[in-house]
Amino acid sequence: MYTCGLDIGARSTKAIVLEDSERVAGRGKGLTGYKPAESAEQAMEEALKSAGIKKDSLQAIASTGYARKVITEGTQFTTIGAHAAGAWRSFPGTKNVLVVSALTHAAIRLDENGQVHQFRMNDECSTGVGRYLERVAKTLEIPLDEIGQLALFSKDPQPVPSNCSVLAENELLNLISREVKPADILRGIYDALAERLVGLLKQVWDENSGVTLTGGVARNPGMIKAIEDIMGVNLNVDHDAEFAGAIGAAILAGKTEKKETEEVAA
Amino acid sequence: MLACGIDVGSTATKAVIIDGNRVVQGRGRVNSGANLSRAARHAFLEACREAQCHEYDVTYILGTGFGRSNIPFSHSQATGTTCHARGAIFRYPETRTILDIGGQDTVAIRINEHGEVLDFCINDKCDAGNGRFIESVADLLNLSLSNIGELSLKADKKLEMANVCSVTGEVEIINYLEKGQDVEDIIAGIFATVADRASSLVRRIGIEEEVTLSGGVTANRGMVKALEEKLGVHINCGVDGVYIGAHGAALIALEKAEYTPGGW
Amino acid sequence: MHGNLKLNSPLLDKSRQIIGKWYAQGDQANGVDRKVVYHFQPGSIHELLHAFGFHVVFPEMNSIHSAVKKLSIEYIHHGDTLGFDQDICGYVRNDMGLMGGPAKGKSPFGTIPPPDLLVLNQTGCFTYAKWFESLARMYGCPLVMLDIPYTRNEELNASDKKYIAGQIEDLIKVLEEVSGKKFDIDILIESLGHTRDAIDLYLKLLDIPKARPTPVDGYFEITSFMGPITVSRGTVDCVDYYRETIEGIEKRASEGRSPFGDENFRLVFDGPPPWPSLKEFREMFHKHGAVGVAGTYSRVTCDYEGMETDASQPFDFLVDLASRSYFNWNIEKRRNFIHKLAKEFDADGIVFHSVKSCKPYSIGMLDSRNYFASQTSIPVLFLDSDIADPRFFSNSQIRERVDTFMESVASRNLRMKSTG
Amino acid sequence: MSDTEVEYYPGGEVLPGSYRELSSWKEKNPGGKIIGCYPLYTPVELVHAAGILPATIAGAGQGIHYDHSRGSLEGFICSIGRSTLELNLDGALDSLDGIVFPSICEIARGHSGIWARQRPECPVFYFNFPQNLKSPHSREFLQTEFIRFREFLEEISSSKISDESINESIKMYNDIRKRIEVLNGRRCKSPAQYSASNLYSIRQIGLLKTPEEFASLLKQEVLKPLEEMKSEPAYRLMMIGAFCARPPMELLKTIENLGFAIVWDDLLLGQRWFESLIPTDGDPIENLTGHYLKNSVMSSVAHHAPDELEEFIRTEFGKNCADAILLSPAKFCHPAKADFTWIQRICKEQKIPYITIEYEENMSDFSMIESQFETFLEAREPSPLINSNSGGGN
Repeated sequence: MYTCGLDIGARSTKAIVLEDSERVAGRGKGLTGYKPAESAEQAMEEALKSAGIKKDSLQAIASTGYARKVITEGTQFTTIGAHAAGAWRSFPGTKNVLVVSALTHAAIRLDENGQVHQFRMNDECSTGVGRYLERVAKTLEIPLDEIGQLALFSKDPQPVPSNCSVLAENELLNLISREVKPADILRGIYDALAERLVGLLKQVWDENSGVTLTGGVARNPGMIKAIEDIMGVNLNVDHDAEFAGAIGAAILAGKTEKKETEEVAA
Repeated sequence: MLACGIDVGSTATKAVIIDGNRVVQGRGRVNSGANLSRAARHAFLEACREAQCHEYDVTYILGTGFGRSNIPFSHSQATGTTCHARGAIFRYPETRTILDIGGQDTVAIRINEHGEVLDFCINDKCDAGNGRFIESVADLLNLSLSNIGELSLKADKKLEMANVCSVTGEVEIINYLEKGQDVEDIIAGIFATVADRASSLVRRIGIEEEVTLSGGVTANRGMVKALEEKLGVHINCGVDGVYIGAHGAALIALEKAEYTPGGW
Repeated sequence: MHGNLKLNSPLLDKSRQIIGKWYAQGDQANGVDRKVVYHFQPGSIHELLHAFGFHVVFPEMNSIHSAVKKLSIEYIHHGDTLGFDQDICGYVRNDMGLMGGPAKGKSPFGTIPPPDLLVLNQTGCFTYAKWFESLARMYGCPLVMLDIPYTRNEELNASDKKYIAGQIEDLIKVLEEVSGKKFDIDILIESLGHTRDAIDLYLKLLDIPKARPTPVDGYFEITSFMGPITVSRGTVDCVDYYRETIEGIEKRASEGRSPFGDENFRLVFDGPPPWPSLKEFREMFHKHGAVGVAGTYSRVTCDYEGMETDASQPFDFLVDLASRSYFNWNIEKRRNFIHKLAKEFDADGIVFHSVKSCKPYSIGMLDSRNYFASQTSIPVLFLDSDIADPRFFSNSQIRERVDTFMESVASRNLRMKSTG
Repeated sequence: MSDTEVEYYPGGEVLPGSYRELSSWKEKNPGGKIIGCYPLYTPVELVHAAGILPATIAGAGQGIHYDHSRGSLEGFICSIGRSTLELNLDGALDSLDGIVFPSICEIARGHSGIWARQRPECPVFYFNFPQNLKSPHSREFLQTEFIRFREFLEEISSSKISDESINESIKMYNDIRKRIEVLNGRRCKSPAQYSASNLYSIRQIGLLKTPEEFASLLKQEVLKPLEEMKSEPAYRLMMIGAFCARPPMELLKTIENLGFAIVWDDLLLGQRWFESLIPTDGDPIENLTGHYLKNSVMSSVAHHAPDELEEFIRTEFGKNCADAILLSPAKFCHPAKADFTWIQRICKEQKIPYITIEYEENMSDFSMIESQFETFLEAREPSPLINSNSGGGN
């Protein structure tokens, strides 16, 4: 059985084709831009192509993410529900999930069945972690996928203490004008972001269980290291962490489909 | 004699070289990036190239903008506000109000007929980053910066942002997109919002005509139109408005060079 | 180059000693030998609490010291974890994080003993009530309120004063109960005698910057001389401290050296200092040769100016002490006062420092700024950051504003000189 | 006063244009005076008794831009503070002959000073309600405040206010509060037929109308038959925190459309500040004073002993058969937020599910909020992943 999960985020749109609610058969990704429906269509096509199947082989489609409502097909799930399901698939038994995306972040506490037990979303004034990192990369003139790595080389991290991305950008400019090394700036930025995220997580977390990181920022080594340093534990990060929402949606789509089939059969 | 002003802004670094008759001889503009002294040097050399002069021909160099202390080869510095005032009054002798929409800050400046700063107002902390907000929105919508100004002119309506904050403003944009709103209307709304913030700063110091706009947004027709609508007055605005600060700095540099016996 | 003000002067060491002694008393007070009362600084009447032998803790002081020692962010994070929203005053989040977080009141600058009683003198700030309600929940200790009405007109009216006096009477009963001691008015009167002496000296200190050039910075330096009158008013130590401080400053003046090099600009400050970034903030002004000559913050505990009561009428004196905090004043009274300071201290400009945490202090500042900009010829500068949360101090932004302001004041002064 | 048909505002919301009604009221009532009342409770009884129309300044809802006010208010000020100044500077409140700010928070208080400078011709009264409700001395103090306010009003109306007329006004407002209580009860009992948003829109009409008109409107509403039964709500919410600035109607509708019913709220709390009736005989000032000290509703703007809050949450939650608590402070409303730290803790202890949202008067983006409620539903309803019930919430 194939199902497709679409995660239409503020920044990028991800599509996953899942085989039997478990194996990732195909992936697709692109910027959301100002035509989210078209971007979703393209991402899905890419995922179908890489899975080597046609759209009519899909049993179910589900969408999640910020702009999920532009998708009229299939079912819809909230970002938190989808990420929880995606995280649970990669790390069964994980109780704590931290979702870090372009505009929002959230801490989720799961119960022993992988069900959302509690969650906290970012407050308004700390919106935009991923977007902020993008702008940092741009200002520093370093490719986005390299800043995380670069931060690991910091010898003298410079604090960039701010909850707010606007103020943090000003602080960034201040550090640039003080001619601080980019690696040290970046490490400082990751430390500040990590504090923000861990603060949110601690409001809901189960300290006896591991923490799973998902979302667009999840694969960023600088981010992972900074959180790990504060928490003193290793994070669960799947190589598909960025696709966790789409994977979760695909899983949930499969379950809904299954249930409906059962209902019809009954 | 040649004098140069270098304006190291948060987004772009600009340089203007003038001669002893205050005529612009060369201009340079580069991205500021992460190395401000390099940016300053590049902008300066670009201006020298255009002026067809050797860098040693420039008698006096004055730095301005937020990175003004990062220009190791400058002779002195002045803040952006002072330089904008000088640059604006030189270009538009009747101007009394200047609005500088920069990357980091928006500043409204009231000046007298000599170009001296009488009062100024800078945006609230929470209102920060107007210039960069526009840039960031273009990026989010996957559009080029030069496109969005023109696009906004095609709008049927303006979807203004309720949010003060430019970061949460992006959340609102996504929400509009999800509801299927036209991108033109969204952009027009963003310009109206930025114009709204800027005009409230101008009102705080009191609008006195003529009003001059400076900064990178001068090249953005949609933004200029939105500002004129909000302020209800004509705005002096040239496409090279981004150089006003550097130009003002060059004018001050020339004075300093003239007043300092035997050069600097 | 302008002279760098050395804040490690002997004058400050003495202030540190007094504060250190006060923290040490806190360390010793264990709730059995010596009971602990929490109380707020603005409108503090700690002389009355001392008369019952209480050790008095000022929770804002915890937060100020955390900020100055660069610890606030750590405590604020703990406060966040306890669920205090970031729109709540940073002092509260810091203090809650310090007291209710893993530190449990133990900090590098001293151990804060838990309270036996909370005397909530609510003057000017509504958050104070919430702060003490939170502490009362945390420690399960009694809370007694002393509600100070707002200064709606020029002065409090008779009914306001009667209300305060009545509550003080009731407070005495509670204090007797909790301390197990009878109220001894003689102890109070003696202590209030020292208070009066300290006040007179303090007022003299505030006036010194009227001199041109001033031998003391009336904002940055005097702010750091405020500790003793805040925590140890009513003691001989406090009186001695101000006597010695004034002598020290007079000596500085007689030696003809100004700690600031050229005194290019004289500024009046409204608002509390940004504690976590105090030094950076100060240097932004001093590098221009701009000195503070007066500030409203030195009147935040109480505006002693023109206060006529003394130890001979102890209760009237207490009512005055309780009700004359600057930030319990209406906006017009504040505006007039700032104007008066600007004139009396011959200021070149007014700096408004608005802080997100302290709404009672900051609201109206922007409006007052507009008033001065439009109705007077005094240059004004508006800055915003915070008193506790370092994340709200945007260094580059503030520096840019200060530089611009000083440049425009300089050109204005030049213009005024040339036109006579 | 006869019962008259009262027109609804379009959409049942007070918007910037609604304040124009005040000018037309003045045209119809030559010589009539209007006093603006900042939320929450101000002694409207005295205003009405003075023959003056008490108009609640209840913000401007969605669609207002803070063009003029931004330059006068710092960044951390809540939306009701901003919109009030905006309306004032924009001329929407020109018909006011005076304004009264009650002592609810620093913003209201500071605003009284800003108003005094911006509108010198429109006198301001800052009503200093005591915070120390338990003190025996607060009675005399509050009584003096009432007397001062009476004098302030007498100055504006240029006539004396008699005790009898105050007692008559108290009766009028008792009546209004009683009817609101009835409607609240109806909403709690059958939220599927009588929604919170419906009630909210009716009560907003009362903000700018004469009490006579409002009372008669409420009477009509009480007599109205219940709507047809919609499907039963999935969850019954107790909504706490929106007591001052008005959340947009769309916020309530968004929540209701997702299958939630708001069975208790503190919206427009000033309108129902007293849950019991104020005595209508004897010295009205004494009665008002006594009633304020003893029978004011629980709110974040007054000091309460710590256990009173716990008690209040527990009782109301049980009494209204609520399933969850919706904590909805206005952005920057620190009195509400400070209490919420503890309400959240109570919820955790009592295993009461809760959701926290933040609103502003002129917000237009409800997607974040919607998403929270959807997640709340997903986590509880028998959806694919989920099969057991759980406590907690956001």
